[in-house]
Amino acid sequence: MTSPARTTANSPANKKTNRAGLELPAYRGGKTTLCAGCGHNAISERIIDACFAMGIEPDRVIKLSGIGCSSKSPAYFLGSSHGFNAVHGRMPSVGTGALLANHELVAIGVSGDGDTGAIGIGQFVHLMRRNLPIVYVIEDNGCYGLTKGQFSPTADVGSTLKTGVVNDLPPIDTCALAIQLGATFVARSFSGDKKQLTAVLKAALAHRGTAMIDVLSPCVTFNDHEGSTKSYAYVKSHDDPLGELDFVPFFEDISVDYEPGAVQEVTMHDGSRLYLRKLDEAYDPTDRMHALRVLHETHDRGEFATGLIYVEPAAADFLTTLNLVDEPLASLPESRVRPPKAVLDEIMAGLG
Amino acid sequence: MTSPARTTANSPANKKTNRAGLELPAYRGGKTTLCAGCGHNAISERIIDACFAMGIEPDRVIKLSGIGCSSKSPAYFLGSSHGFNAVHGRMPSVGTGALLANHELVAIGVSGDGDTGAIGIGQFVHLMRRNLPIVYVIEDNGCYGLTKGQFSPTADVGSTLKTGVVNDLPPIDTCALAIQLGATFVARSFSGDKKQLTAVLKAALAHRGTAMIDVLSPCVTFNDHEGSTKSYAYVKSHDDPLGELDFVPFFEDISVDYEPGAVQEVTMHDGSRLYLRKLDEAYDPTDRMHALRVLHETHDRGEFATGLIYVEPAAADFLTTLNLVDEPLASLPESRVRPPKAVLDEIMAGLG
Amino acid sequence: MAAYDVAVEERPTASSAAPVINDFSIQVATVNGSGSQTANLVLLRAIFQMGVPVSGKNLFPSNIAGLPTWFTIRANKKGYVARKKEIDVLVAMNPETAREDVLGLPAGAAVVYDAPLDLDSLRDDLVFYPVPFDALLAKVSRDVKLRRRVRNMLYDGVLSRLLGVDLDEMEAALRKQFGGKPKVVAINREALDVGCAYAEEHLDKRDPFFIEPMDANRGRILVEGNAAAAIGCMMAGVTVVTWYPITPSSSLCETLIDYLRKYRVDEETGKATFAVVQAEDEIAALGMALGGAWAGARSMTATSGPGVSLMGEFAGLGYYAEVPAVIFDIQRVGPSTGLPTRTAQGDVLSTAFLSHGDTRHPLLFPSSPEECYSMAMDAFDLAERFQTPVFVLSDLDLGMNTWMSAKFGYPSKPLDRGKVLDAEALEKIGRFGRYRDVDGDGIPWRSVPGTPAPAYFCRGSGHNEWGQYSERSDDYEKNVDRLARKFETARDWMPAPEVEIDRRATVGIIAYGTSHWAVVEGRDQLLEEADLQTSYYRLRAYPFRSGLASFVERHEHVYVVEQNRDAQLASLMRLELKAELAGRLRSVLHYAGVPIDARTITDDILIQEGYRAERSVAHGRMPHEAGVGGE
Amino acid sequence: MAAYDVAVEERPTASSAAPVINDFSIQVATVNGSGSQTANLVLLRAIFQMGVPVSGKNLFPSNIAGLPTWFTIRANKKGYVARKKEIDVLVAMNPETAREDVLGLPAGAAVVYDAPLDLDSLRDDLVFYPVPFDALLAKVSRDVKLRRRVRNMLYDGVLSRLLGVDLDEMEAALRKQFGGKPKVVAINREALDVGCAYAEEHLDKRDPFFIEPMDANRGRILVEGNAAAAIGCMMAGVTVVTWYPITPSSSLCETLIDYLRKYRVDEETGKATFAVVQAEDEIAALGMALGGAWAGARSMTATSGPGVSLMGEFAGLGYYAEVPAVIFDIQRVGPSTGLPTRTAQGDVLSTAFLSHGDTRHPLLFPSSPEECYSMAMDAFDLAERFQTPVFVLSDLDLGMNTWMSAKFGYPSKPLDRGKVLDAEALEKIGRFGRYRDVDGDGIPWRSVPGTPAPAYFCRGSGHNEWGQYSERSDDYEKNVDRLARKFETARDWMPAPEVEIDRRATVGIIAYGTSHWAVVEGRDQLLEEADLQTSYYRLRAYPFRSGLASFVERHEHVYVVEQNRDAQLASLMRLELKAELAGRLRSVLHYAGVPIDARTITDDILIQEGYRAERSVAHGRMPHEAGVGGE
Ligand SMILES: Cc1ncc(C[n+]2csc(CCOP(=O)(O)OP(=O)(O)O)c2C)c(N)n1
Ligand SMILES: Cc1ncc(C[n+]2csc(CCOP(=O)(O)OP(=O)(O)O)c2C)c(N)n1
Ligand code: SF4
Ligand code: SF4
Ligand SMILES: [Mg+2]
Ligand SMILES: [Mg+2]
Repeated sequence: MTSPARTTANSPANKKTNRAGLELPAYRGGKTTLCAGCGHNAISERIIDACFAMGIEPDRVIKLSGIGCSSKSPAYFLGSSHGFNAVHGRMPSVGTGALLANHELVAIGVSGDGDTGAIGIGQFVHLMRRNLPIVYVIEDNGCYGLTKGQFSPTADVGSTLKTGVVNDLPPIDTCALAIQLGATFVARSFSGDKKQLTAVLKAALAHRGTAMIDVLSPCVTFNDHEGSTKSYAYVKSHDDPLGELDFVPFFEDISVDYEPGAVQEVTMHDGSRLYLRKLDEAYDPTDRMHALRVLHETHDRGEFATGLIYVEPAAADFLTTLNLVDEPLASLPESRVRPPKAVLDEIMAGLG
Repeated sequence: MTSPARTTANSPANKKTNRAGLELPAYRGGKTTLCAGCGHNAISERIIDACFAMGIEPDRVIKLSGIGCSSKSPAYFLGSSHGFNAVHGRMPSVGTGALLANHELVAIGVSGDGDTGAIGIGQFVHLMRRNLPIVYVIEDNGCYGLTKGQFSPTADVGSTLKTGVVNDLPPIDTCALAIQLGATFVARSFSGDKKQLTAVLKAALAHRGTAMIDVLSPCVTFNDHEGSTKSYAYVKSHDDPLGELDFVPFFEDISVDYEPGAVQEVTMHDGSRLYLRKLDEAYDPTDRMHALRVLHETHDRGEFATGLIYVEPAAADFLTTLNLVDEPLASLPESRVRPPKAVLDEIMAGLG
Repeated sequence: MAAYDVAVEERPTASSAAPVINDFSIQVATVNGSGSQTANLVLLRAIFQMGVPVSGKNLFPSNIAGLPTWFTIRANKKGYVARKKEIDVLVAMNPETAREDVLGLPAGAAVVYDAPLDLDSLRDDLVFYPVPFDALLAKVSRDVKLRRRVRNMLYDGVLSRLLGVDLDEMEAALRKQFGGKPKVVAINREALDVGCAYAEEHLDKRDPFFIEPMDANRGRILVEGNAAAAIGCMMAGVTVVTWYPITPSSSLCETLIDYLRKYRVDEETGKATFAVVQAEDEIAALGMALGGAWAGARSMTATSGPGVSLMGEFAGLGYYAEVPAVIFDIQRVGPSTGLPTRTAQGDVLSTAFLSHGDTRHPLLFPSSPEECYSMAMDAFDLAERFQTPVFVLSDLDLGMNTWMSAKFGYPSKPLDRGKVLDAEALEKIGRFGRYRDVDGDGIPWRSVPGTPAPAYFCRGSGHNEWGQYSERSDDYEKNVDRLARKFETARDWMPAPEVEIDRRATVGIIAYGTSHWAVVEGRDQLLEEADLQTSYYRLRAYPFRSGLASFVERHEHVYVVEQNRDAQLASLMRLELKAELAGRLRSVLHYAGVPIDARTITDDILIQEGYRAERSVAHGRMPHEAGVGGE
Repeated sequence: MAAYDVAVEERPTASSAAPVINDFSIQVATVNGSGSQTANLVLLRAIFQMGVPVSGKNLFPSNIAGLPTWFTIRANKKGYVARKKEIDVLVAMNPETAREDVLGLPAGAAVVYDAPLDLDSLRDDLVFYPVPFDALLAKVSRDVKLRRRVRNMLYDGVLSRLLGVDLDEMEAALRKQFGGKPKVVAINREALDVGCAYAEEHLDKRDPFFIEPMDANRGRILVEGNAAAAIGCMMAGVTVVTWYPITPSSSLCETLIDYLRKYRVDEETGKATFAVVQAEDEIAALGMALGGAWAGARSMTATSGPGVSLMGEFAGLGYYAEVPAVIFDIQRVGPSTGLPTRTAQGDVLSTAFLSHGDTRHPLLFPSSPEECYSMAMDAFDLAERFQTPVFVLSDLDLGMNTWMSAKFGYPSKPLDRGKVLDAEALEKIGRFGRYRDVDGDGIPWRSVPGTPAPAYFCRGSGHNEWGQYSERSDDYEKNVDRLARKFETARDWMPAPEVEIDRRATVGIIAYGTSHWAVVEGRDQLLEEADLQTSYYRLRAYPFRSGLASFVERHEHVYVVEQNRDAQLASLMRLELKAELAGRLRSVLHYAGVPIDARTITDDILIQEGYRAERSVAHGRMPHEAGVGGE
């Protein structure tokens, strides 16, 4: 993980300018319209921190997303960057096109576990395979927040909806999947772990290739069932559930801070627990099979390994293999994209 | 691998009837319209053999496919079974629906590496995850045969099209992917390995759950480049390539027969080679991590591990978890699917 | 009724205007996620239980919590249930929109508001009722958590007093909602009482609006269109349900799941007579439905515009390979993601022609919950009879809002499973050819996997009448000509229109789906305000019944009322009607995201008929449609 | 020309009929994968080089090898290039279809056939020329492998002699094809000579068909529509190409890749000024194109019907978020997978209305390779000018068959990149609002990521003119009204029709795309056979130019000729024309998978105009359209 000098939104370091000559507020976005306590908001904050710390120029950034609560969040950071809120599950293709047009752009993609794991899994697979240079953040809450709480493909076996429907399907581990597909930077973190998440995001921004980060991010409103490892949830233990049709309680963010090698138990509002295991400092993230084994083993123990799980720093990214001219394709002048008359004449002669 | 007693199309055993009381010809289909020597034809033959040997009743079988040369092949076996040649890459969903309608059906799906690996990868992922009881055969030639030879996602790095375009993307290993996604039966074989392929197919037919078989199957017409590990190819060494626009040469099937634990080198018509490593008899296919490691290691050596790579015999299949009534849903009479008047009255009272 | 009587007796008399009884709209402006839905539905249901015709429309943002929402309840003694633009009683709970909400009111309206918002200085032509909600809340319970949840019930209490809504009916409504949870009912009742008492003590009734008991709702229910459709699907014997969540269709499937789990589980074995799968996307959802139907199940899926746009390829397969499927499209505002929580009738063209090549699909247009129920059953029968995907085009207004309805009748016809081959049928038709037109109606016979009938190979590629692959021109033409013939046959199997001919009328109106309710009211306005008689053709399906032409022929001008920009249904008519008749078509279009109202229709027709020069109110907009600046 | 002269001098004279010169069709019936394409193109090109107008159409199966294929070459001194139903010279190489092929011929036709097929007993009104191909082959080369590949060149040799096609022109054509491979040219020439010599020695010319040199092809080229479009895309400065293989569009992208690799690589650095990505499917292909265009690149994709059906959701996003993209739809026969290797104009409605909600797209209809070339450039200019996806509707006939064409002219206009904001423009418009209608034409200004212009948030959900998220009714209406206005503006920017007014005509004809060529010939037939004058409006784009109405107005009946079942373009016209004019529209429809021919049009119009009672030949079918029973 690069850049040990951390700067967060709350430290006094805020007032200073970064290497792009900007202050932290230059990285803020619109006011969030997500629920209070939603993990996605914390992630937006960390993206702001990381971009500020890395001195990214906002006018070189493009923010990309699909559809979902998570996919709304690019509106809430880097307000002066271009953004494209595409259609559900198809952000990877839009991002690919944009980077083809201009390989100098810094692409930050935000998706949800539904957006990526369900309708978008095909584009996800092919994005990983291509190693497109993009930071790809999955804001992973195990459910479809925006459509009111249905299971997503990362929901745990045994999770139960309010209606009593139980999920019988095994979750897709997006990290293991990405590694399997040849992704070159794979990490997992928790929305409430400021230190780790900022560090992971900074490393991702420094990586040339696809940097996939699965961020466990509680949905405080819908993922409220005992079985879930990704949930907050409300008033369950003692009260008679009031069952209001659309009451969304107010929650504070959960935050954690724990050491490498340690397991952190995160207690949710409903008493359910999430176990995070931070990879220890000796962990070697360049061994693919080892990374897969760690993911499988922690999963079998009911834990989530967090940190930079796998990285292959040297792999050529997609744009490099295309061998494009140095200038962005989008800004090539007519003289460089319309061949001269001699070329047309040559072709015509060949067909005549 | 179950059923040691093998019966192939060419043995004298043909004349006898199987436990369904049928002779081998009852399992044949229409005349193939694929190229001579196409690996897909050999696979059809093996499906015929396996179904005959297992005594499958053809009128309980449904054949499902997407679009491609491979996806045409269900027309060439089990001619008296129902078939559904769906749209490109979407066979899994059609198969899922059919099995929901009638869980007594025996489903055999045939797809191509383009059909599954490109447009269809999303449905593939979710099929594996659901563990739908279906035999899912990928006829894997590393290219799009029917549209004339473009790269598929299983093409090798460095493969070259006739036009000189080179593939830079790593191949998707459908077996490793399937295991990663929780598939419960994963095998790989070669179209020309009668003994192994028939055995694998028989085991697959006996498995309750998704049985995914990646069958390397040469495209004699298009996959004709040095770099490919899945190719036949034509006249390359000594002749000046004649470059006819649509000349498709005639090839004989390649067949192999090798022992467990051995590596078989298959020489293609263009001199390129394919290395098959048959898993040895001591191999334990129930260890998931081990299976993944074997796939990675053989891949790194430029080999393909063949045989039953992974199996989890006890996992509940999708239809079982749905807890359906015993009779097929499709044949429930009106009296069992339209609730009585009392039910409607109760509902109306609740709303009144 | 005791409480009500008391309220009436003690009715404050400060109001100068004549009382307006059972004919006004109440709008609650609040923030979503604040739990006001319960309070609103309790109010709605209480009025309903008092026998007063009522309807409720929720205008909510595409977000989960924290953004403005408006819930409008219209009580109308004549039974009008369309949206009405003017708000008579506003409950202003949302600081963010309160100003704009108040400024948009017509003079004379009443405003109940959270006292700290200080709204009474904004206008002097309204009646203001400040209520210190937080202070009142403290009286309800000491449990801070619980208390927060019943805050909205306080305004129900206030309104019960101001408008004369029976508190006991409110409690009954609460009981309906919270069935077995007496504690919950009790604390909510407490809040009602606190609100009511506050109004009694501190609020001087100065507005003219009153609810008085009537007897209009006997035998009626309150239900959302999506729930009605779900009941219809269950009664239609659906066995395979595949879906992908999307607003506003999710509640159809979710309600259906509830009903199926309750009523379609085998009592002895505890096993299900249905399968529901949440698919990975809409493509897979339709693929599964087609696979299920091909294998003999009654299969369905439900979605909205974006899902429809993804289903094109499979819809074409269903048409050409002739596989049944029922697809509910609960329309929302497009194009693209558009306004996911707003209503429209914008998918008529895209569904009718969904897919490339010469593809064409039957469409059903329910107008009411009753039709959501009955047309769900029709849809399955038609899909199986015609072996083709059938679209049911509902919309957000119908699907998600609460409507009065007659109780649904138990189906009188058995399921029509269409031409499925059994031994007897096979005998009759002789050699089985999957795509042979044996009966001259364009509908072939089909066999189903797993049955003893002969197999065939189902495919979206060219085939001859025997079901064999074919690239022959003659096979192709014969097949698509038969498909066209089949579509013609379908015409007179589709639900018939509801036609009301006024013999003196030179003006006709055609509408479908939810536009119907505004037309009902609009026709009365036309008659009252301009003495303009109109005939009415409520269209219920595409392909159109053959009688459409003669309706148009009877009238000089025919107004096609619809909720989209491009006059989509009128377009389909132009393609079928003789030019002379097509020339009589005019359009009334409303595409503001909110449901169409009668005034829009009345004004538009009066202008087009030359009675008036200008609209009385800006087209299709209402002041409070403030929207939000969120994402 | 020496060889030709010799051939003419020695022309056999057994034929009793008058010679038919430069006006007949040759059909080669063979099996695909047998390499006959080379022989057919050499024959075609030789005739072309002799200055005789010629066209070639390949009817091939959806499979790779082993199924029947028919290649038809039409030589016509008047320049007619439409399909002609009657075959005058058949080369019967395919045992499977030979019988049916021969039985379908008109009396007097010539049949060159593989001797062992024994076809001459089938009919006695034809001229049969048996050729022992395998025996002849032995004379060409001893190398069995090589030999097999030139087998088809033998029939070229035979035909050269029988029809008088210059052998040297054939060799020149060979050289064109096999450029740097003299050995290949030599062995093929050998085969030509063997075939020619055999004919000279053993075949007695008894048919009347001759090719004689003309001078009609000066300055002309031979090219497929897809190659022409590829050249157009390259000259349009395309920078991002995303695609997914599908017949019949693949060759457009593949040819484009070849050209780009040859002509658009920076000479100094060896680096590409373009990016091509084979996407994982059509959804991704369009998503990438839109992403590329949003970020400022000229982006395109190409597909056919099934791909279009998958692109619905993204197409709607492009329309509503106003992102350019060029989409080539090389139409094949639908619905569904349909007949993938047959031609149609069946995607007009599905592309015009592609996506839910009130979505609408501009369409371009090239008729010729020249227009594939020029409209490719138009498409990029229009897509960027109007910030919207533009569809180019070509078809398999145009895209994959070989057409004569004038040489393409070098573009005279610079690229039109539309309203892209730079510092100067920003100054002019004042505050940037992404969706503000600054200029009154409905077209807003856009900024591009990575440039100094202000950023905006691009979205398919509701937005106001400042690009902010909005669910407000007024913002929504304003926005979609502007989109409609933009579409209106586009009308007169679209390629203008080609109109030929005959002042005496009461009958008008409208056609588009490849139907044009049959109309040209059909109009001559109408004049010759029935003295029926017609005017002609060759439509080139949707939305229609405003002049369409006045064309219709001039005529009593207007026939819209198209290659689909449902009269799709006529439908679009009915939606726009006043009813009185719409009533004049009639349709001539051809949907047999093979290209439309003049006879179909002539007969149909004569019947509809009351000149005739019956068609002279069964509608749209030709005897040899045997198709195949394969899969
Ligand atoms: C094609 C399509 N189908 C369905 C939807 C409805 N939809 C909106 S968001 C969403 C799921 C979001 O889940 P996730 O990506 O996990 O995001 P979250 O809200 O949980 O952050 C769905 C199904 C849609 N917008 N488009
Ligand atoms: C939606 C759609 N896109 C593209 C095609 C064209 N197409 C037909 S087959 C095929 C690829 C087949 O490749 P594969 O599945 O590997 O089968 P193979 O022919 O190699 O056996 C493609 C792209 C199609 N039929 N439908
Ligand atoms: S519903 Fe869940 S995911 Fe969506 S904003 Fe609220 S807490 Fe976040
Ligand atoms: S093209 Fe290739 S995959 Fe297709 S039939 Fe021929 S050999 Fe088989
Ligand atoms: Mg989620
Ligand atoms: Mg393949």
